[in-house]
Amino acid sequence: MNVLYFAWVRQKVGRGEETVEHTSALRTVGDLAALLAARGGGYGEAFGDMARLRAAVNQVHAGLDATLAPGDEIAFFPPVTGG
Amino acid sequence: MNVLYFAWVRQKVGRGEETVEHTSALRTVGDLAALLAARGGGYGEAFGDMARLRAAVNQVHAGLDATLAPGDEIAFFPPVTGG
Amino acid sequence: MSANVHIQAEDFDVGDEIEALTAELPQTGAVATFVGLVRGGDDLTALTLEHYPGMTEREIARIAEEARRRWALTGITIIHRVGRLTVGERIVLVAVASAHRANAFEACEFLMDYLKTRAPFWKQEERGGTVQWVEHRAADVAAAERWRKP
Amino acid sequence: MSANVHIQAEDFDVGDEIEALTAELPQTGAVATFVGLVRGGDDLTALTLEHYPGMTEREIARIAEEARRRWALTGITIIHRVGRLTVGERIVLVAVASAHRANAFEACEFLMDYLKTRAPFWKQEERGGTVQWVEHRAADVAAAERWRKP
Repeated sequence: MNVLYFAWVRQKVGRGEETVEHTSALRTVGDLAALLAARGGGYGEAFGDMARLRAAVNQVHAGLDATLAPGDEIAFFPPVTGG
Repeated sequence: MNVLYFAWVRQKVGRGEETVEHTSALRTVGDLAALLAARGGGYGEAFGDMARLRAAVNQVHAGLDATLAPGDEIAFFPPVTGG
Repeated sequence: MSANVHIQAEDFDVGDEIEALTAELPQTGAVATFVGLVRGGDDLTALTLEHYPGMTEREIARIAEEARRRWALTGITIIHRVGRLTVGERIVLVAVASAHRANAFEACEFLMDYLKTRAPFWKQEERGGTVQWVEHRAADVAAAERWRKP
Repeated sequence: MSANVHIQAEDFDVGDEIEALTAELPQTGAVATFVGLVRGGDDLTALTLEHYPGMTEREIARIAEEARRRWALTGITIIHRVGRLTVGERIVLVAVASAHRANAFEACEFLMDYLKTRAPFWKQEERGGTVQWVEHRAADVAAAERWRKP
Protein backbone atom coordinates (compact mmCIF):
# COMPACT_ATOMS: atom_id res chain seq x y z
CA MET A 1 0.00 0.00 0.00
CA ASN A 2 1.15 3.52 -0.71
CA VAL A 3 0.94 5.80 2.34
CA LEU A 4 1.02 9.60 1.93
CA TYR A 5 1.51 12.36 4.52
CA PHE A 6 0.57 16.04 4.19
CA ALA A 7 1.16 19.31 6.05
CA TRP A 8 2.50 18.88 9.61
CA VAL A 9 2.01 15.10 9.46
CA ARG A 10 4.55 15.04 6.62
CA GLN A 11 6.90 17.30 8.58
CA LYS A 12 6.72 15.18 11.75
CA VAL A 13 7.27 11.82 10.04
CA GLY A 14 9.99 13.37 7.87
CA ARG A 15 8.71 12.12 4.53
CA GLY A 16 5.81 12.62 2.12
CA GLU A 17 5.29 9.04 1.02
CA GLU A 18 6.25 5.45 1.78
CA THR A 19 5.23 1.88 1.06
CA VAL A 20 3.71 -0.25 3.81
CA GLU A 21 3.06 -3.93 3.18
CA HIS A 22 -0.59 -4.95 3.50
CA THR A 23 -0.96 -7.72 6.09
CA SER A 24 -3.97 -9.43 7.62
CA ALA A 25 -3.27 -7.43 10.83
CA LEU A 26 -3.91 -4.19 8.88
CA ARG A 27 -7.64 -4.47 8.43
CA THR A 28 -8.53 -0.78 8.79
CA VAL A 29 -7.14 2.76 8.57
CA GLY A 30 -7.08 2.72 12.39
CA ASP A 31 -4.89 -0.40 12.40
CA LEU A 32 -2.42 1.32 10.05
CA ALA A 33 -2.40 4.48 12.20
CA ALA A 34 -1.67 2.36 15.30
CA LEU A 35 1.19 0.60 13.50
CA LEU A 36 2.68 3.96 12.51
CA ALA A 37 2.22 5.46 16.00
CA ALA A 38 4.08 2.46 17.47
CA ARG A 39 7.20 3.43 15.56
CA GLY A 40 7.65 6.29 18.04
CA GLY A 41 9.72 9.42 17.32
CA GLY A 42 8.11 11.70 14.72
CA TYR A 43 5.57 8.98 13.92
CA GLY A 44 4.62 8.78 17.57
CA GLU A 45 4.07 12.55 17.64
CA ALA A 46 2.08 12.62 14.40
CA PHE A 47 -0.14 9.63 15.20
CA GLY A 48 -0.36 9.99 18.99
CA ASP A 49 -3.76 11.70 18.85
CA MET A 50 -5.88 10.50 15.93
CA ALA A 51 -8.60 13.04 16.79
CA ARG A 52 -6.28 15.66 15.26
CA LEU A 53 -5.92 13.73 12.00
CA ARG A 54 -8.00 12.97 8.94
CA ALA A 55 -7.51 10.18 6.41
CA ALA A 56 -8.36 9.28 2.84
CA VAL A 57 -8.38 5.90 1.11
CA ASN A 58 -7.84 5.98 -2.64
CA GLN A 59 -8.35 9.76 -2.61
CA VAL A 60 -11.73 9.68 -0.85
CA HIS A 61 -12.24 10.93 2.73
CA ALA A 62 -12.36 7.90 5.04
CA GLY A 63 -12.86 7.13 8.74
CA LEU A 64 -10.64 5.04 11.02
CA ASP A 65 -12.90 2.06 10.40
CA ALA A 66 -12.44 2.12 6.61
CA THR A 67 -11.04 -1.21 5.44
CA LEU A 68 -7.76 -1.58 3.55
CA ALA A 69 -6.74 -3.75 0.60
CA PRO A 70 -3.40 -4.40 -1.14
CA GLY A 71 -2.58 -1.60 -3.57
CA ASP A 72 -4.62 1.04 -1.70
CA GLU A 73 -3.42 4.62 -1.46
CA ILE A 74 -3.88 5.83 2.11
CA ALA A 75 -3.27 9.47 3.12
CA PHE A 76 -3.02 11.07 6.57
CA PHE A 77 -3.36 14.83 7.06
CA PRO A 78 -4.74 17.52 9.40
CA PRO A 79 -8.25 18.91 8.95
CA VAL A 80 -8.21 20.92 5.72
CA THR A 81 -7.76 24.71 5.66
CA GLY A 82 -8.23 25.76 2.04
CA GLY A 83 -10.07 28.63 0.39
CA MET B 1 -42.47 72.69 -10.13
CA ASN B 2 -40.46 70.54 -12.53
CA VAL B 3 -42.32 67.34 -13.53
CA LEU B 4 -40.40 64.43 -15.09
CA TYR B 5 -41.68 61.33 -16.88
CA PHE B 6 -39.83 58.06 -17.48
CA ALA B 7 -40.23 54.85 -19.50
CA TRP B 8 -43.77 54.31 -20.87
CA VAL B 9 -45.12 57.26 -18.89
CA ARG B 10 -42.79 59.49 -20.93
CA GLN B 11 -43.89 57.79 -24.14
CA LYS B 12 -47.61 58.17 -23.41
CA VAL B 13 -47.45 61.84 -22.40
CA GLY B 14 -45.12 62.56 -25.31
CA ARG B 15 -42.46 64.41 -23.34
CA GLY B 16 -39.81 63.82 -20.69
CA GLU B 17 -40.20 66.97 -18.67
CA GLU B 18 -42.42 69.99 -18.16
CA THR B 19 -43.11 72.82 -15.73
CA VAL B 20 -46.34 72.85 -13.73
CA GLU B 21 -47.20 75.87 -11.61
CA HIS B 22 -47.59 75.11 -7.91
CA THR B 23 -51.04 76.19 -6.66
CA SER B 24 -52.85 75.76 -3.38
CA ALA B 25 -55.00 73.08 -5.09
CA LEU B 26 -51.88 70.98 -5.64
CA ARG B 27 -51.24 69.87 -2.11
CA THR B 28 -49.99 66.33 -2.80
CA VAL B 29 -48.50 64.07 -5.46
CA GLY B 30 -51.99 62.58 -5.84
CA ASP B 31 -53.45 66.03 -6.59
CA LEU B 32 -50.85 66.57 -9.31
CA ALA B 33 -51.54 63.12 -10.82
CA ALA B 34 -55.29 63.89 -10.88
CA LEU B 35 -54.62 67.22 -12.62
CA LEU B 36 -52.47 65.46 -15.25
CA ALA B 37 -55.02 62.64 -15.74
CA ALA B 38 -57.75 65.23 -16.36
CA ARG B 39 -55.87 66.47 -19.41
CA GLY B 40 -57.03 63.32 -21.21
CA GLY B 41 -55.27 61.88 -24.27
CA GLY B 42 -51.85 60.38 -23.50
CA TYR B 43 -51.98 61.92 -20.03
CA GLY B 44 -55.29 60.20 -19.41
CA GLU B 45 -53.79 56.89 -20.43
CA ALA B 46 -50.63 57.34 -18.37
CA PHE B 47 -52.36 58.58 -15.21
CA GLY B 48 -55.64 56.65 -15.49
CA ASP B 49 -54.51 53.92 -13.08
CA MET B 50 -52.16 55.25 -10.41
CA ALA B 51 -51.67 51.70 -9.05
CA ARG B 52 -49.43 51.13 -12.08
CA LEU B 53 -47.27 54.18 -11.34
CA ARG B 54 -44.62 55.19 -8.87
CA ALA B 55 -43.48 58.70 -7.95
CA ALA B 56 -40.52 60.54 -6.50
CA VAL B 57 -40.30 64.00 -4.97
CA ASN B 58 -36.90 65.67 -5.15
CA GLN B 59 -35.36 62.36 -6.22
CA VAL B 60 -36.69 60.36 -3.27
CA HIS B 61 -39.39 57.67 -3.62
CA ALA B 62 -42.71 59.17 -2.49
CA GLY B 63 -46.33 58.10 -2.05
CA LEU B 64 -49.46 59.81 -3.42
CA ASP B 65 -49.89 61.59 -0.10
CA ALA B 66 -46.45 63.27 -0.21
CA THR B 67 -46.87 67.05 -0.05
CA LEU B 68 -45.62 69.44 -2.73
CA ALA B 69 -43.89 72.82 -2.54
CA PRO B 70 -42.88 75.37 -5.15
CA GLY B 71 -39.61 74.38 -6.84
CA ASP B 72 -40.07 70.66 -6.18
CA GLU B 73 -38.92 68.10 -8.74
CA ILE B 74 -41.64 65.46 -9.13
CA ALA B 75 -41.15 62.34 -11.24
CA PHE B 76 -43.66 59.72 -12.41
CA PHE B 77 -42.56 56.31 -13.66
CA PRO B 78 -43.50 52.61 -13.72
CA PRO B 79 -42.18 50.22 -11.04
CA VAL B 80 -38.44 49.89 -11.60
CA THR B 81 -36.88 46.99 -13.52
CA GLY B 82 -33.12 47.40 -13.20
CA GLY B 83 -30.30 44.98 -12.54
CA MET C 1 -14.84 53.35 3.00
CA SER C 2 -16.98 54.95 0.34
CA ALA C 3 -18.89 53.19 -2.40
CA ASN C 4 -17.91 53.63 -6.07
CA VAL C 5 -21.11 54.08 -8.06
CA HIS C 6 -21.15 54.48 -11.82
CA ILE C 7 -24.03 54.69 -14.29
CA GLN C 8 -22.57 54.45 -17.77
CA ALA C 9 -23.15 53.32 -21.34
CA GLU C 10 -19.67 51.78 -21.58
CA ASP C 11 -18.76 48.22 -20.70
CA PHE C 12 -16.58 47.45 -17.67
CA ASP C 13 -13.78 44.99 -16.90
CA VAL C 14 -14.62 42.87 -13.88
CA GLY C 15 -11.00 42.01 -13.12
CA ASP C 16 -9.90 45.64 -13.21
CA GLU C 17 -12.78 46.68 -10.97
CA ILE C 18 -11.98 44.04 -8.34
CA GLU C 19 -8.32 45.02 -8.52
CA ALA C 20 -9.18 48.68 -7.93
CA LEU C 21 -11.58 47.76 -5.11
CA THR C 22 -8.97 45.81 -3.16
CA ALA C 23 -5.81 47.79 -3.96
CA GLU C 24 -4.19 49.21 -0.80
CA LEU C 25 -6.68 47.34 1.40
CA PRO C 26 -4.65 44.50 2.97
CA GLN C 27 -7.45 43.80 5.46
CA THR C 28 -9.64 42.48 2.61
CA GLY C 29 -9.87 38.68 2.52
CA ALA C 30 -13.01 38.20 0.47
CA VAL C 31 -14.62 39.76 -2.60
CA ALA C 32 -18.11 38.66 -3.62
CA THR C 33 -19.14 39.81 -7.07
CA PHE C 34 -22.29 39.69 -9.13
CA VAL C 35 -22.39 40.27 -12.86
CA GLY C 36 -25.75 40.49 -14.63
CA LEU C 37 -25.87 39.72 -18.36
CA VAL C 38 -28.52 40.15 -21.05
CA ARG C 39 -29.99 36.64 -21.09
CA GLY C 40 -31.12 35.24 -24.43
CA GLY C 41 -34.20 33.13 -25.03
CA ASP C 42 -37.77 33.69 -26.35
CA ASP C 43 -36.31 35.53 -29.36
CA LEU C 44 -34.86 38.29 -27.21
CA THR C 45 -32.22 40.23 -29.14
CA ALA C 46 -31.53 43.29 -26.98
CA LEU C 47 -32.50 45.37 -23.96
CA THR C 48 -32.57 49.14 -23.74
CA LEU C 49 -32.09 50.57 -20.25
CA GLU C 50 -33.25 54.01 -19.16
CA HIS C 51 -32.51 55.70 -15.83
CA TYR C 52 -33.34 58.86 -13.88
CA PRO C 53 -30.11 60.86 -13.90
CA GLY C 54 -29.41 62.16 -10.43
CA MET C 55 -31.95 60.06 -8.55
CA THR C 56 -30.47 56.76 -9.72
CA GLU C 57 -27.02 57.66 -8.39
CA ARG C 58 -28.51 58.96 -5.12
CA GLU C 59 -30.69 55.90 -4.62
CA ILE C 60 -27.77 53.52 -5.23
CA ALA C 61 -25.59 55.54 -2.84
CA ARG C 62 -28.34 55.20 -0.19
CA ILE C 63 -28.54 51.45 -0.71
CA ALA C 64 -24.74 51.16 -0.47
CA GLU C 65 -24.78 53.23 2.73
CA GLU C 66 -27.37 50.85 4.19
CA ALA C 67 -25.14 47.86 3.32
CA ARG C 68 -22.17 49.58 4.96
CA ARG C 69 -24.19 50.01 8.16
CA ARG C 70 -25.36 46.40 8.24
CA TRP C 71 -22.14 44.54 7.39
CA ALA C 72 -18.43 45.08 8.11
CA LEU C 73 -17.16 45.86 4.61
CA THR C 74 -13.95 47.30 3.21
CA GLY C 75 -15.31 48.42 -0.17
CA ILE C 76 -18.25 48.46 -2.60
CA THR C 77 -18.27 49.02 -6.35
CA ILE C 78 -21.53 49.25 -8.30
CA ILE C 79 -21.63 49.81 -12.05
CA HIS C 80 -24.91 49.80 -13.97
CA ARG C 81 -25.00 50.26 -17.71
CA VAL C 82 -27.70 52.13 -19.62
CA GLY C 83 -28.61 52.28 -23.31
CA ARG C 84 -29.03 49.40 -25.75
CA LEU C 85 -27.36 46.08 -24.83
CA THR C 86 -27.50 42.89 -26.88
CA VAL C 87 -27.69 39.28 -25.66
CA GLY C 88 -24.59 38.27 -23.68
CA GLU C 89 -23.56 41.85 -22.83
CA ARG C 90 -22.87 42.84 -19.22
CA ILE C 91 -25.56 44.99 -17.56
CA VAL C 92 -24.53 45.35 -13.94
CA LEU C 93 -21.62 44.72 -11.60
CA VAL C 94 -21.84 44.62 -7.82
CA ALA C 95 -18.54 43.88 -6.07
CA VAL C 96 -18.25 43.82 -2.28
CA ALA C 97 -15.01 43.48 -0.33
CA SER C 98 -14.78 42.40 3.29
CA ALA C 99 -12.44 40.72 5.74
CA HIS C 100 -14.65 37.60 5.71
CA ARG C 101 -16.72 35.89 3.07
CA ALA C 102 -20.10 35.69 4.82
CA ASN C 103 -20.35 39.50 5.02
CA ALA C 104 -19.25 39.92 1.41
CA PHE C 105 -21.80 37.40 0.09
CA GLU C 106 -24.72 38.74 2.12
CA ALA C 107 -24.05 42.38 1.30
CA CYS C 108 -23.65 41.56 -2.41
CA GLU C 109 -27.03 39.77 -2.51
CA PHE C 110 -28.66 42.58 -0.53
CA LEU C 111 -27.32 45.20 -2.95
CA MET C 112 -28.58 43.27 -5.99
CA ASP C 113 -32.03 42.74 -4.45
CA TYR C 114 -32.31 46.43 -3.63
CA LEU C 115 -30.97 47.56 -7.01
CA LYS C 116 -33.71 45.51 -8.66
CA THR C 117 -36.52 47.05 -6.63
CA ARG C 118 -35.37 50.54 -5.56
CA ALA C 119 -32.98 51.97 -8.15
CA PRO C 120 -34.79 53.81 -10.96
CA PHE C 121 -33.96 51.82 -14.08
CA TRP C 122 -36.44 50.69 -16.71
CA LYS C 123 -35.89 48.07 -19.37
CA GLN C 124 -37.30 47.60 -22.84
CA GLU C 125 -36.99 44.22 -24.55
CA GLU C 126 -36.55 43.72 -28.29
CA ARG C 127 -37.98 40.46 -29.61
CA GLY C 128 -37.98 40.08 -33.36
CA GLY C 129 -39.36 43.41 -34.55
CA THR C 130 -41.29 44.35 -31.41
CA VAL C 131 -40.18 46.45 -28.46
CA GLN C 132 -41.85 46.14 -25.08
CA TRP C 133 -41.35 47.54 -21.56
CA VAL C 134 -40.44 44.91 -18.97
CA GLU C 135 -42.91 44.58 -16.10
CA HIS C 136 -41.40 44.39 -12.63
CA ARG C 137 -41.23 40.90 -11.14
CA ALA C 138 -42.99 39.90 -7.94
CA ALA C 139 -40.02 37.59 -7.25
CA ASP C 140 -37.69 40.59 -7.14
CA VAL C 141 -39.92 42.41 -4.68
CA ALA C 142 -40.06 39.28 -2.49
CA ALA C 143 -36.26 38.96 -2.64
CA ALA C 144 -35.85 42.54 -1.39
CA GLU C 145 -38.50 42.10 1.32
CA ARG C 146 -36.50 39.37 3.05
CA TRP C 147 -33.88 41.94 4.16
CA ARG C 148 -36.44 43.91 6.15
CA LYS C 149 -35.77 43.80 9.82
CA PRO C 150 -38.64 42.33 11.87
CA MET D 1 -22.27 21.70 -18.41
CA SER D 2 -18.99 20.60 -16.88
CA ALA D 3 -17.02 22.39 -14.21
CA ASN D 4 -13.60 23.90 -14.95
CA VAL D 5 -11.32 23.04 -12.05
CA HIS D 6 -7.72 24.22 -11.84
CA ILE D 7 -5.12 23.89 -9.10
CA GLN D 8 -2.19 26.06 -10.02
CA ALA D 9 0.65 28.21 -8.71
CA GLU D 10 -0.05 30.97 -11.24
CA ASP D 11 -2.38 33.90 -10.70
CA PHE D 12 -5.66 34.19 -12.64
CA ASP D 13 -7.60 37.05 -14.26
CA VAL D 14 -11.15 37.22 -12.89
CA GLY D 15 -12.51 39.08 -15.91
CA ASP D 16 -11.06 36.58 -18.38
CA GLU D 17 -12.42 33.65 -16.37
CA ILE D 18 -15.95 35.08 -16.26
CA GLU D 19 -15.72 35.84 -19.97
CA ALA D 20 -14.70 32.23 -20.74
CA LEU D 21 -17.40 30.87 -18.43
CA THR D 22 -20.21 32.74 -20.17
CA ALA D 23 -19.00 32.73 -23.78
CA GLU D 24 -21.42 30.95 -26.10
CA LEU D 25 -23.96 30.58 -23.29
CA PRO D 26 -26.72 33.10 -24.12
CA GLN D 27 -29.01 31.53 -21.50
CA THR D 28 -26.75 32.88 -18.73
CA GLY D 29 -28.18 35.94 -16.98
CA ALA D 30 -26.21 35.89 -13.74
CA VAL D 31 -22.65 35.21 -12.63
CA ALA D 32 -21.84 35.11 -8.92
CA THR D 33 -18.15 35.15 -8.14
CA PHE D 34 -16.05 34.80 -5.05
CA VAL D 35 -12.39 35.79 -4.85
CA GLY D 36 -10.40 34.97 -1.73
CA LEU D 37 -7.30 37.05 -0.98
CA VAL D 38 -4.43 36.73 1.48
CA ARG D 39 -5.68 39.02 4.24
CA GLY D 40 -3.10 41.07 6.13
CA GLY D 41 -3.10 41.84 9.85
CA ASP D 42 -1.38 40.46 12.96
CA ASP D 43 1.98 40.75 11.16
CA LEU D 44 1.01 38.19 8.54
CA THR D 45 3.29 38.46 5.52
CA ALA D 46 2.51 35.34 3.47
CA LEU D 47 0.69 32.01 3.24
CA THR D 48 2.02 28.80 1.76
CA LEU D 49 -0.63 26.42 0.44
CA GLU D 50 -0.12 22.70 -0.01
CA HIS D 51 -2.55 20.27 -1.65
CA TYR D 52 -2.96 16.55 -2.34
CA PRO D 53 -2.45 16.23 -6.11
CA GLY D 54 -5.14 14.04 -7.56
CA MET D 55 -7.46 13.95 -4.58
CA THR D 56 -7.86 17.74 -4.47
CA GLU D 57 -9.03 17.87 -8.09
CA ARG D 58 -11.34 14.88 -7.56
CA GLU D 59 -12.85 16.30 -4.38
CA ILE D 60 -13.51 19.68 -6.00
CA ALA D 61 -15.09 17.95 -9.02
CA ARG D 62 -17.37 16.03 -6.62
CA ILE D 63 -18.38 19.24 -4.86
CA ALA D 64 -19.07 20.92 -8.22
CA GLU D 65 -21.14 17.92 -9.30
CA GLU D 66 -23.20 18.22 -6.12
CA ALA D 67 -23.80 21.94 -6.85
CA ARG D 68 -24.88 21.06 -10.39
CA ARG D 69 -27.43 18.60 -9.01
CA ARG D 70 -28.85 21.06 -6.49
CA TRP D 71 -29.14 24.22 -8.61
CA ALA D 72 -29.90 24.98 -12.25
CA LEU D 73 -26.51 26.26 -13.42
CA THR D 74 -24.96 26.95 -16.80
CA GLY D 75 -21.31 26.84 -15.71
CA ILE D 76 -18.82 26.60 -12.86
CA THR D 77 -15.16 27.65 -12.72
CA ILE D 78 -13.01 26.93 -9.68
CA ILE D 79 -9.35 27.95 -9.49
CA HIS D 80 -7.31 27.41 -6.34
CA ARG D 81 -3.72 28.51 -6.10
CA VAL D 82 -0.97 26.65 -4.24
CA GLY D 83 2.52 27.65 -3.15
CA ARG D 84 3.62 30.84 -1.39
CA LEU D 85 1.29 33.86 -1.63
CA THR D 86 1.89 37.26 -0.05
CA VAL D 87 -0.67 39.65 1.48
CA GLY D 88 -3.16 40.91 -1.10
CA GLU D 89 -2.58 38.05 -3.57
CA ARG D 90 -5.54 36.07 -4.91
CA ILE D 91 -5.93 32.55 -3.47
CA VAL D 92 -9.16 31.18 -4.87
CA LEU D 93 -11.81 31.94 -7.48
CA VAL D 94 -15.29 30.40 -7.57
CA ALA D 95 -17.47 31.64 -10.44
CA VAL D 96 -20.97 30.27 -11.00
CA ALA D 97 -23.17 31.07 -14.00
CA SER D 98 -26.93 30.58 -14.08
CA ALA D 99 -30.05 31.94 -15.74
CA HIS D 100 -31.08 33.62 -12.46
CA ARG D 101 -29.17 35.25 -9.65
CA ALA D 102 -30.54 33.35 -6.64
CA ASN D 103 -29.17 30.05 -7.98
CA ALA D 104 -25.82 31.60 -8.83
CA PHE D 105 -25.40 33.17 -5.38
CA GLU D 106 -26.45 30.07 -3.45
CA ALA D 107 -24.30 27.69 -5.46
CA CYS D 108 -21.28 30.01 -5.15
CA GLU D 109 -21.61 30.16 -1.36
CA PHE D 110 -22.13 26.40 -1.17
CA LEU D 111 -18.99 25.77 -3.24
CA MET D 112 -16.89 28.07 -1.04
CA ASP D 113 -18.17 26.49 2.17
CA TYR D 114 -17.41 23.01 0.86
CA LEU D 115 -14.02 24.00 -0.52
CA LYS D 116 -13.08 25.26 2.95
CA THR D 117 -14.05 22.03 4.71
CA ARG D 118 -13.71 19.20 2.15
CA ALA D 119 -11.00 20.03 -0.39
CA PRO D 120 -7.55 18.93 0.76
CA PHE D 121 -5.57 22.15 1.07
CA TRP D 122 -3.41 23.14 4.02
CA LYS D 123 -2.09 26.59 4.82
CA GLN D 124 1.01 27.81 6.60
CA GLU D 125 1.18 31.38 7.84
CA GLU D 126 4.33 33.49 7.98
CA ARG D 127 4.34 36.12 10.73
CA GLY D 128 7.59 37.96 11.23
CA GLY D 129 10.15 35.16 11.21
CA THR D 130 7.86 32.32 12.30
CA VAL D 131 5.92 29.85 10.17
CA GLN D 132 2.88 28.04 11.53
CA TRP D 133 0.18 25.71 10.20
CA VAL D 134 -3.31 27.18 10.21
CA GLU D 135 -5.85 25.29 12.34
CA HIS D 136 -9.22 24.65 10.74
CA ARG D 137 -11.98 26.96 11.90
CA ALA D 138 -15.15 25.78 13.62
CA ALA D 139 -16.98 28.60 11.81
CA ASP D 140 -16.08 27.04 8.45
CA VAL D 141 -17.38 23.65 9.54
CA ALA D 142 -20.62 25.27 10.73
CA ALA D 143 -20.96 27.14 7.41
CA ALA D 144 -20.69 23.87 5.48
CA GLU D 145 -23.09 22.05 7.83
CA ARG D 146 -25.95 24.41 6.97
CA TRP D 147 -26.15 22.90 3.46
CA ARG D 148 -26.92 19.43 4.82
CA LYS D 149 -30.36 18.29 3.94
CA PRO D 150 -32.56 17.59 6.96
